Amino acid sequence: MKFAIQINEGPFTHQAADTAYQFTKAAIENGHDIFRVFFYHDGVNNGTMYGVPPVDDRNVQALWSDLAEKHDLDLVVCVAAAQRRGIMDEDEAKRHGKGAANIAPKFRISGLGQLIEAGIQADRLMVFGD
Amino acid sequence: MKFAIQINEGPFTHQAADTAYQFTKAAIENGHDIFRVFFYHDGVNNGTMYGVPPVDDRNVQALWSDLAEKHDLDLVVCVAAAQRRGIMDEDEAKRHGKGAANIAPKFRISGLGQLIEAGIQADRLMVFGD
Amino acid sequence: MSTLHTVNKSPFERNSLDTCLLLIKNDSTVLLIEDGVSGALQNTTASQSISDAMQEGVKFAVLGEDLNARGLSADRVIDGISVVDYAGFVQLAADHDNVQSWL
Amino acid sequence: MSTLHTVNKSPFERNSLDTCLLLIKNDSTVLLIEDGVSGALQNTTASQSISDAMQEGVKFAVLGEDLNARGLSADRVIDGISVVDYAGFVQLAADHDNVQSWL
Amino acid sequence: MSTTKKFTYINRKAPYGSVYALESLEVVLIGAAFEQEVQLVFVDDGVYQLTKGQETDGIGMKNFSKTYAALGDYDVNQIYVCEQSLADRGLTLDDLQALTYEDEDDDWAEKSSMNLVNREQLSDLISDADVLLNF
Amino acid sequence: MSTTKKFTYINRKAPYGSVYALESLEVVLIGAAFEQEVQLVFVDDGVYQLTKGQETDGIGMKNFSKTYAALGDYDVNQIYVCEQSLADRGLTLDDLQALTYEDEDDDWAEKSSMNLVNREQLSDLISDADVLLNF
Repeated sequence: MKFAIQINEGPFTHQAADTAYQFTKAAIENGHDIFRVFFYHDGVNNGTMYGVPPVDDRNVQALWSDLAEKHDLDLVVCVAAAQRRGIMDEDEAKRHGKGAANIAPKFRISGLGQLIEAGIQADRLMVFGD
Repeated sequence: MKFAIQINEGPFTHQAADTAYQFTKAAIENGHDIFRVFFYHDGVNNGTMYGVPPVDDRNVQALWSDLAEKHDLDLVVCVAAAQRRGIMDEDEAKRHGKGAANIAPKFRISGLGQLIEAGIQADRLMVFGD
Repeated sequence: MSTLHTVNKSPFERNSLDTCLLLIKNDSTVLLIEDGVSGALQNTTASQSISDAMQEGVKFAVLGEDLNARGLSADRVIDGISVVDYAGFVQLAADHDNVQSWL
Repeated sequence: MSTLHTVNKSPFERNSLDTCLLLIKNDSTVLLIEDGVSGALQNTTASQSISDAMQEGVKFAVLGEDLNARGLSADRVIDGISVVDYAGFVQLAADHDNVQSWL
Repeated sequence: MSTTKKFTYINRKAPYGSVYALESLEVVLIGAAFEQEVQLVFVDDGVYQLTKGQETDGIGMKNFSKTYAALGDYDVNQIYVCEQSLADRGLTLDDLQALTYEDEDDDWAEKSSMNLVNREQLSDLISDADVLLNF
Repeated sequence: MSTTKKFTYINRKAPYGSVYALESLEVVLIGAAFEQEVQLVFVDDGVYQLTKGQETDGIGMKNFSKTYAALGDYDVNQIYVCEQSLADRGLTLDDLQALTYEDEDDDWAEKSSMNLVNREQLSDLISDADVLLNF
């Protein structure tokens, strides 16, 4: 079965990003496909590579990058939400004259159409948020 | 009267950061002092200089920087919360091998002791969050 | 000592206002802000508990800017609740001895 | 069509579970996750509404990982609520026709 | 499987206190280009999204309430409002914007997009959706 | 004004579902160095913070529940738990960690930090605080 995942909350403050990660991992382990993971609202904050959590805590952002690396997941952060919150790739950073990209490996920035497309293409859309 | 302000939420998703800003501005306009504004939890995301909101919307982060510039406010982001969420000054960025600082002008990174001290020194602590 | 209690959540969605009214002292004030302003309106399922608390001596205020944002005009507000602006919010915080935010 | 309803908020704090149970169809399933797992426990102010919905034919499940995190052992869960793991969560989502998240 | 699905937006939060109302509307507008069936449900505090006379200057936030009136032009004309949620909040349909659309199958006659729904109808809307978007 | 104030932490959220419980504890521990009077109130879902037997391996998050037992060593021994909140949730004090401290004024005798409080006592705790920290 093909799942699409929407994540509305950033790492650490709310459990939503953790639950979404655990669900996605379990879906893959049980033979399902992940069509796309779409990060919306504060969820775009999962896409920063600048996070440095304490060593005895999980690194939510890195967990996503690793999972995507291993299973070739499509991690999309909403462009409008990302701009508001300061998540940038090379192009965006250059275009807005900011210091450097801070988007984490395997994440890409795109529009809300990617969420609609995920809804159309996937068998189930799962929304995780607060 | 001396106010201390604590902000638990980032810009845009919850109104807390906006309300805290409006309260702080009104307090200053009415002759009160702001001992310190302490950004905790997702509140540290108010301290990014990478945010680029649409032109017809407010830029919450820049509003804080501007207010601090004008009235010499002490804007402190909690170091542990900031590290988790990828808010860095020059030192932190260098130390953790990240691309560049992304902390906004007039914000500084410090520890939770700054919140306790604010509670001790201020006449009132105002907490804004979700 | 008297306390300013702020409630920023809708009474229809969260238990913040309920707990606030359960634990409040009669000489204190509740200020409704953000999504909490809907609690200030007449003829809702929350109105009675506010009227009851008023009878006990609790004072109520609501942030006008947040009412306006949600299209809720001041003439729908329960009699006896005062509508304040951000400056009034600051003044309320200064006039009470401490502030409890029911987040 | 049958729907999987997920509730991630405490029934003591939010109205999510109430609204969910008001609008749910009898052949559907409610999965309690995150802070919502407290709704699955016996002898709480929320227990009766879940028992009533069960009588109507609504099925209930609770995420064991979230119960364990909060120190709430499975033997305190209301009879008839099944404890599932993340794989069970995935299976529930696959077994129903759509998913409604009461955020 | 047909590529036309029923997208049902469940709006349960008040506007401005959180960004969800605005962002839900953004998805609806973008989604209109995909020519799916679209239904908007306003329940619980979501009914506040449609109130008339929103004025946001005081809180310094963008007033997006006028955008709802444009939904009809995007062929989004299935708006469902929970009657119980309105009643609990002391509101009636008169307090909400009267959203309309022009019916192309009826000589572009202007018709109401607003539907007051009860508990059972809301149940059906959730049950019949292909994709539920929760805000 | 004395520089010793009464810091009262109002904990109303369950652990792990959000970060507030953990972050409240962090402030309390840091705050201990400032030698203020400290009171911890657990009310509403906050009472879940103190449950015994928390096991977080399954959710992949750090288990911080053992840290509460160290509060006594930091001279944080005024712990107030709302009895109504416990009852509403089908819990009793037996379900919570039995936090203790060693009383230096009583030959380091081990004493309980836990106080079950009713509505009126909670009211007083809020009213008497110099600084209320809300989590």
